[in-house]
Amino acid sequence: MPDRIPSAARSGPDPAVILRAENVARRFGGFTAVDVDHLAVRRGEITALIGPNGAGKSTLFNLLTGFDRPDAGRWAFDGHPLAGVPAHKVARMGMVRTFQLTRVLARLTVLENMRIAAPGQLGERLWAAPFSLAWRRGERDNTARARALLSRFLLDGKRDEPAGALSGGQRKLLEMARALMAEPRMVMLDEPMAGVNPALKQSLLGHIVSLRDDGVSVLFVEHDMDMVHEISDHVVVMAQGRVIAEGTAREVTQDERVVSAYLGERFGDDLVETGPTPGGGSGGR
Amino acid sequence: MRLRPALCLVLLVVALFGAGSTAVAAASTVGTAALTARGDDPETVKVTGKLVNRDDTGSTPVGGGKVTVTGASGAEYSATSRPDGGFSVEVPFEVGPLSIELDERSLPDGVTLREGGRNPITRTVSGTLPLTVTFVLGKGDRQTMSWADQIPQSLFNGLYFGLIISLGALGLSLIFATTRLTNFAHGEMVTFGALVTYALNVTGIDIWLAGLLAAGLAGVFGFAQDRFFWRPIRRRGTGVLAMMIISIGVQFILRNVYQFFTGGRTETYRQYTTPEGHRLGPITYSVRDVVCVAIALVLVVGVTIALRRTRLGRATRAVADNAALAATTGINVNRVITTVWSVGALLAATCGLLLGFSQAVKFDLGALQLLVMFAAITVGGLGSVWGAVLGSLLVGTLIEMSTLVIPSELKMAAALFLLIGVLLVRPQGLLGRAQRIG
Amino acid sequence: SDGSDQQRAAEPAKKTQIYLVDGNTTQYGDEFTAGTFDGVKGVIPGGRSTDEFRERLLAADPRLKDFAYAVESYDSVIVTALAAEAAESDGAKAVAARMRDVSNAPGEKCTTFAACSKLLKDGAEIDYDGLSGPIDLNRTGSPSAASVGVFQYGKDNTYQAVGYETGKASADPDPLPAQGISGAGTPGDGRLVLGSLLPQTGDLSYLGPPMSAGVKVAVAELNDHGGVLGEDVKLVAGDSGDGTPNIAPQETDKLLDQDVDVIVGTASSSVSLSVLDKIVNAGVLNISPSVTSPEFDTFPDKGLFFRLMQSDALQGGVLANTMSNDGYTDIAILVRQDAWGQGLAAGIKASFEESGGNVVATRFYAPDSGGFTAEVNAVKAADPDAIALVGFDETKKIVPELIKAGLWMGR
Amino acid sequence: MDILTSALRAGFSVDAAYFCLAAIGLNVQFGYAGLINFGQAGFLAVGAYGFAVGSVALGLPFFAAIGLGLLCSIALGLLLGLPTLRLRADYLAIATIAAAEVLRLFFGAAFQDVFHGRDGISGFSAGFQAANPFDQPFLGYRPADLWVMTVGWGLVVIASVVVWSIMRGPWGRVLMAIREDEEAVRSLGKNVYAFKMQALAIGGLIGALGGFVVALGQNSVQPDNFSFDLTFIVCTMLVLGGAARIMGPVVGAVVFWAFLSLVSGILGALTAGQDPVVPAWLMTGDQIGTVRFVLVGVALVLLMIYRPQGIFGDRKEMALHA
Amino acid sequence: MSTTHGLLVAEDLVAGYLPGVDILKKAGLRCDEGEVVGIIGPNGAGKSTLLKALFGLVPIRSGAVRLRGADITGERADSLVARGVGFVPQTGNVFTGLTVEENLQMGCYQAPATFAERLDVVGDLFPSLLDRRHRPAGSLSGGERQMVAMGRALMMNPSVLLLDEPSAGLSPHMQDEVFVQTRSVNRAGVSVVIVEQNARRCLEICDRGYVLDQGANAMTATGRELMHDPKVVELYLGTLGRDT
Ligand SMILES: Nc1ncnc2c1ncn2[C@@H]1O[C@H](COP(=O)(O)OP(=O)(O)OP(=O)(O)O)[C@@H](O)[C@H]1O
Ligand SMILES: Nc1ncnc2c1ncn2[C@@H]1O[C@H](COP(=O)(O)OP(=O)(O)OP(=O)(O)O)[C@@H](O)[C@H]1O
Ligand SMILES: CC(C)C[C@H](N)C(=O)O
Ligand SMILES: [Mg+2]
Ligand SMILES: [Mg+2]
Repeated sequence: MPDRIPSAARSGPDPAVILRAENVARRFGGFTAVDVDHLAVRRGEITALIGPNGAGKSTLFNLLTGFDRPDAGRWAFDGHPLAGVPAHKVARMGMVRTFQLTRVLARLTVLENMRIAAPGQLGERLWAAPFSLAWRRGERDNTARARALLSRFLLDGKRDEPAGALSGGQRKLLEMARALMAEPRMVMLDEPMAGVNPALKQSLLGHIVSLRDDGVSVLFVEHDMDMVHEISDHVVVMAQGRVIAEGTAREVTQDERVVSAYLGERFGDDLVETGPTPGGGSGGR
Repeated sequence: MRLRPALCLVLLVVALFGAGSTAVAAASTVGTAALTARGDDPETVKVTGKLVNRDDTGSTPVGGGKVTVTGASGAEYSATSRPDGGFSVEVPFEVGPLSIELDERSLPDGVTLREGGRNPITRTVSGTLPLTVTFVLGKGDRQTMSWADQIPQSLFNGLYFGLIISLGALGLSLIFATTRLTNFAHGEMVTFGALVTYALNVTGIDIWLAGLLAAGLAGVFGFAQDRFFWRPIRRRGTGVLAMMIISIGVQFILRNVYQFFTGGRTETYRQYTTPEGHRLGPITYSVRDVVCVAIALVLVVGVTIALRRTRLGRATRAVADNAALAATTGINVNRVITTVWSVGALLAATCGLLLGFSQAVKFDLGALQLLVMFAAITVGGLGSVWGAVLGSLLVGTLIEMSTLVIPSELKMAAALFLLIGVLLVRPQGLLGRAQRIG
Repeated sequence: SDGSDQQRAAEPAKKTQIYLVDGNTTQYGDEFTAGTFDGVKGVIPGGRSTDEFRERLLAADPRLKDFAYAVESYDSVIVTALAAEAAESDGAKAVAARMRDVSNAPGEKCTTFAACSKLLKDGAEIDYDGLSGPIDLNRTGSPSAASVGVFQYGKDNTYQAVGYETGKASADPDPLPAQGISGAGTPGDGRLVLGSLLPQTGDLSYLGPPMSAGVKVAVAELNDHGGVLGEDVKLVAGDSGDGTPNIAPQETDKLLDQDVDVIVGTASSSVSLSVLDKIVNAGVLNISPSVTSPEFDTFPDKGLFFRLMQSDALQGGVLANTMSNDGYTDIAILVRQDAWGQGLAAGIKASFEESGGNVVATRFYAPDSGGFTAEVNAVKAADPDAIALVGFDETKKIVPELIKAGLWMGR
Repeated sequence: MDILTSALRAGFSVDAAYFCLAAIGLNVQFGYAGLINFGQAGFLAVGAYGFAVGSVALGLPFFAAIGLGLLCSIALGLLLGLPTLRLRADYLAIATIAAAEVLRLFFGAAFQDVFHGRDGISGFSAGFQAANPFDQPFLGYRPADLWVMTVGWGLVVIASVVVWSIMRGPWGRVLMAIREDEEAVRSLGKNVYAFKMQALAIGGLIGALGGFVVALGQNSVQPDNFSFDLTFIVCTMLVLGGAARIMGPVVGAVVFWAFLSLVSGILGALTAGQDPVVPAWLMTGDQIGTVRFVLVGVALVLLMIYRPQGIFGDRKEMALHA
Repeated sequence: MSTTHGLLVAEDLVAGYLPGVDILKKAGLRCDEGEVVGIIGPNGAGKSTLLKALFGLVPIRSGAVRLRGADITGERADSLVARGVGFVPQTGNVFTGLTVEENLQMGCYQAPATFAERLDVVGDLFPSLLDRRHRPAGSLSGGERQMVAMGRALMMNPSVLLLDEPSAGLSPHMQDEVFVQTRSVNRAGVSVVIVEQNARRCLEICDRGYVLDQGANAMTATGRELMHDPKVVELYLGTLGRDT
């Protein structure tokens, strides 16, 4: 059960909580997609957000990061209220997100994709842009940092190729690396592993864990319960726009409501109890 | 190193501008050359006019009216109007104002000077042009309309225009929906209908048959255009932007070919170009308008219903929704697109041949309407069929009605403002669907 | 013959007389149902061409239907050629300086190039009187006297003259300083090169053939008589695209690039205004057979611009006179919005109101706006007795709307 | 031979220069930032009219009038950008066309004592020409044109250098990223709206410079100069040269004009004389104007089919985008 | 494996999207009557491309595809549908602007008369679709969309069904549902080729599995065998959640 700390967003920053949302609601026509009474993401932890399809997870991400506007509610990042703050300012404050469907900058090289994410670049000011002296140094530093990150994500070999030439999994990797390049204090990953090959997925988990170890808070959406079990410190379960359960991965997977709404009765069982019929289904009609 | 020549050029241009800034632009004033007397003046000046009485019974020439001209020197000359109302007084030439007076007592019973009508009228002798005077007689028979009186007629004209345009907009919208092509050459399909109809009509073929043939030919043209031009281009994997620019090229080609053959003249059909107006309450219409509306309505309603009800219509909507997926459900996407092109061209040509009645036939007939059609489908929501129709009616009405408020030269601007206004409030157009981010 | 055309309006049609002007008085022939234009009147400034001259025009271009402005085009060429002979140079400024001398008294009157150039060679002063009239250019480069023809259409939609009015301009107006010839100008290469800038396309394209024919006939005549300055005159053709002012500037460049000394054209005032500055800045003489806007009387043309038409104060006056002599008291003016339309509308309005009549509506339209229902309805709301339709080719689009709105004279 | 040299001369004419500036501006907006601005004609119009009204109606000195034109174009950028930059690409295209047309109609019909209606303003370049250092024709160009060309091509060079210098750095990178995917860029903390606005304004400003060159070159401005067709042709030039390449618009404009002149030169030669190569019933000299645009259309279509990336573009990049 | 005529056989396919870039480099596949065949492999291996090539949506440069022995290489999608091949693409697999019912109608586009009859069959499989038949498919949740997509493919009563990642992005419950449904469709006599990243679940229901890597076949065996092959586990399946 979510613990109720009324008006926490107003009563000053709670050092343990990096992101706090209260009564955030979003309706599309008559349909309520998100109606979250209370949500708190703890600093320096990996929090998983799970829930059935259409539960409102992505919509909540959009709301929290300023890509969509809620009909009601308050939410604060690191003590700063975020209502009405546009998406790019949210990102600049240190809360950086990725998208469920990757959004790489196809005709820019992988390295450019990384460099663009660096915060506070002087050369992005129009008046400074023509004078390379003003930004050349910062550019050099950013390139070094980008290459370090790329090698961590096994992409350094691809750095001069256009990002549009990457395969699906590599795009997922680039999307994550780019988010880190923005020096976030909190990353929000929307199904970073959906459609990623299981073996690759496993190797990516290490990166997420090491992020946390670097002091970055992580909130991620995922349908792969193995992964949730493996790396999450805390799990929030949403259904029909509301938070229905919270706790550790083990706790929530035992919650009845979570099982019926999300995991299903067959969860963990072998699907084909009898095994495949040898020689194929000669038993047509 | 590479910058140095550039720097020199900057300095050069700055220096040159400096020199240029000493410029003083001369303001031109517009004056009217007055026609006044010159040395070789003629002997006499004629003062002429015609007396006509206007009241509820119509206009009747007034004979027997006495007109007196008084010169600057005080000399008087007079004449009486003939039975046809005309009068003419010849006075010796003298520089200075002439005062011309109508003797109201000489007018027949019931004929009076209209309130506010000038009498006497003063005119200055100018050159050798005869002087005329206009005496305004009778109560008048003008039936002026107030601003509000004009609304029904404007509304009618706007809806009429919008309906005709919707034929073109529908084709444009269908082609956009199924191929994502913003077809800048669509206006030329509109012109095609009018031109072919005209060409057949002048050879003596009855206009309706000519129109039918033109629409049919346009259908064939649309079919051929897609089958032998656009389809191979699509097969090459050409992007939508490149296709859009290709359509601009096609527009150039067609428009100039039309101009080549018509020489840029405005032409009129040989039949039904000048129909008589009929009145229905506050609205004037002609039988031809009714026929045009009927044709347009049948086509618009027919096409929209066909899109809903028929198998091909459903296929079209499916291709418009997601062409790649449509192929996997067993739809022959290319055939659907070719059909859409044929139907779109046919609709456009019909739009053109109907427009040809009211706007005459010229090589840029359709090109002038392209922006109207774009505004219509954008206001309605790109890709939405009903949106195209609704948008056309709205834009057409606005173009006509706006002239009640703003100068008519700016009537197109009104429609375009509507477009920008709608997009401000609904970026996806009135009937368009919003896209979801993230 | 045509179904709905024959049906009568429910109420008796009120006769609204239509008047056309120089931009749209043309032979409509079978472009409209027979009888449509029956009784419509129109005015065109300029002289009438003799039958003999028409033959020559037809020999040059057998397809001619219309002969408007052919004589002025012809005279434009002849008078410049004579000025060049008189100046003994083809340099534009030298020619411009002699334009008045060869067209005005004093001097021996002559009416053909052959006769005039012979007189010049004999050292005499001449006063060329052309086919279009006495010409007599004043100090701002317009003719001092000009005539305006009044025409009426018959059942076959073609017009016949019903009379000519001749108006004389005021005492020679003083030119502005910017209208004087300055500097010596280029000496010239001894060969007179003429550029024609006439409407091959656009809203006046129906005038292109007669005007070009006039120029061609004139050039042929010059060259038949030994050319100018002993050299054959060269003619370069350009399109003025009248009605769409963005064609002419480039065509003008084309002519200027071919080192023309004189440009004959353009047909319409608005297009002429868009290129005149460029032409006179290039030091080239410009003579227009047909522009009538009052703006040219004061245009800072460096003394290089001439025309064979008087300002529309005259045409407007004649039209207003015609309307008032026909007994109309409450008229409307439907005007193409450009320099010519505005000038002419102002002329009509001023004259008609001065005579005591009322102008109940003046409605401007943009010629490229497709349909004209709104404009026609605005005029209809004022219910005038007569309408002056000041337009070019788009008239063909307006006429049907007027008929439908019941504003056309009963047929 | 004559035809070739005159084609070459046309390639560097005043017209080529102003189209070139318009294309450079469009390159910033469309080539780099991906904004389909079909209203570039509007920026030229505002620049030209600002300058013309400044000199004629307000009697401002040359530089002040230029400044007025530039200010107006920036104002247009802001005014146009505020409502439209949030729109999807295809809607933006139509909205910008609409805005440019509204401007053209406005200049053609409103405040006629200032804008002089459809006939436009003329007679403001005497002072500029008075400062003309050229007094002899050179390479067949007239002195007046030489002067405008010097200024025009000078501006082209300056604009190209400026565009090059701002595009090679982080600012240009953000612009190109926006072209690819603006949501992604927003998620990385960039104010996409501000960048788009800057691109629109800079592109418009360069377009306005083109407007000055038109005004000076033609000694007049008319609303119809700034019709939809202008934007079309500018677009064509950009695509012809290659979008998002510094030299793309420059080469595109030069080649386009040279081609146009070459075509009319050849057609002229074919139809000239008493016994022309092309019989008169097929085509007369009067029809060169239309025929050459037919050929331009054909060339444009063929180019886009067989080399959609233009002269300088990269085919692979086009494929990635599609 | 024997190469006697299978139901759907692809041999040595070379195919790609752009000229000069081959995505499939001699990949092959075989599906016998009544089989469920799974394809797994890393991202970008060309799995979707293989399905699309079978279905005539990607130009084939060399190699052959045969259906019941007849050559169908490069045949257009619509005529394959007429031959009884159904395909559910990986992405964009519903007509968002059309209602659920219209989506299903599109399934029997080529044989509209069978609509009522087939709707009963599909309605039995996915009862929740019938409740939503008049809603636009764009308003459905991800899982329901997958059901619509599969339902539409079944409407045409295919003999072979090609499924591209039918479970991607679905909740665990829905994922299980998809696999169970696939199996029951198969029991009803439809042969299935299924591409999956949820490889374990996929292999659980497969008769045979293929591993595709870099556009070529890396391995073929029964589903169970692949699932327990240590090399497959290491390279493609990972050990997450399984302490083998
Ligand atoms: N722009 C929109 N318009 C209408 N409905 C929307 C919109 N965006 C989201 N929805 C609806 O809101 C609900 C929540 O969607 P959301 O994408 O947040 O779900 P989710 O939890 O992320 O699901 P998944 O696990 O499938 O990604 C869905 O029913 C969806 O249809
Ligand atoms: N439309 C396309 N145009 C060009 N290249 C493409 C296209 N679609 C896919 N590719 C490329 O083809 C390769 C194989 O793609 P494919 O979609 O077949 O992979 P996959 O095995 O299905 O991967 P995933 O598991 O991520 O879906 C990838 O390198 C991809 O970049
Ligand atoms: C040829 C004429 C219709 C031109 C008109 N007189 C004008 O000055 O514009
Ligand atoms: Mg989601
Ligand atoms: Mg795939």
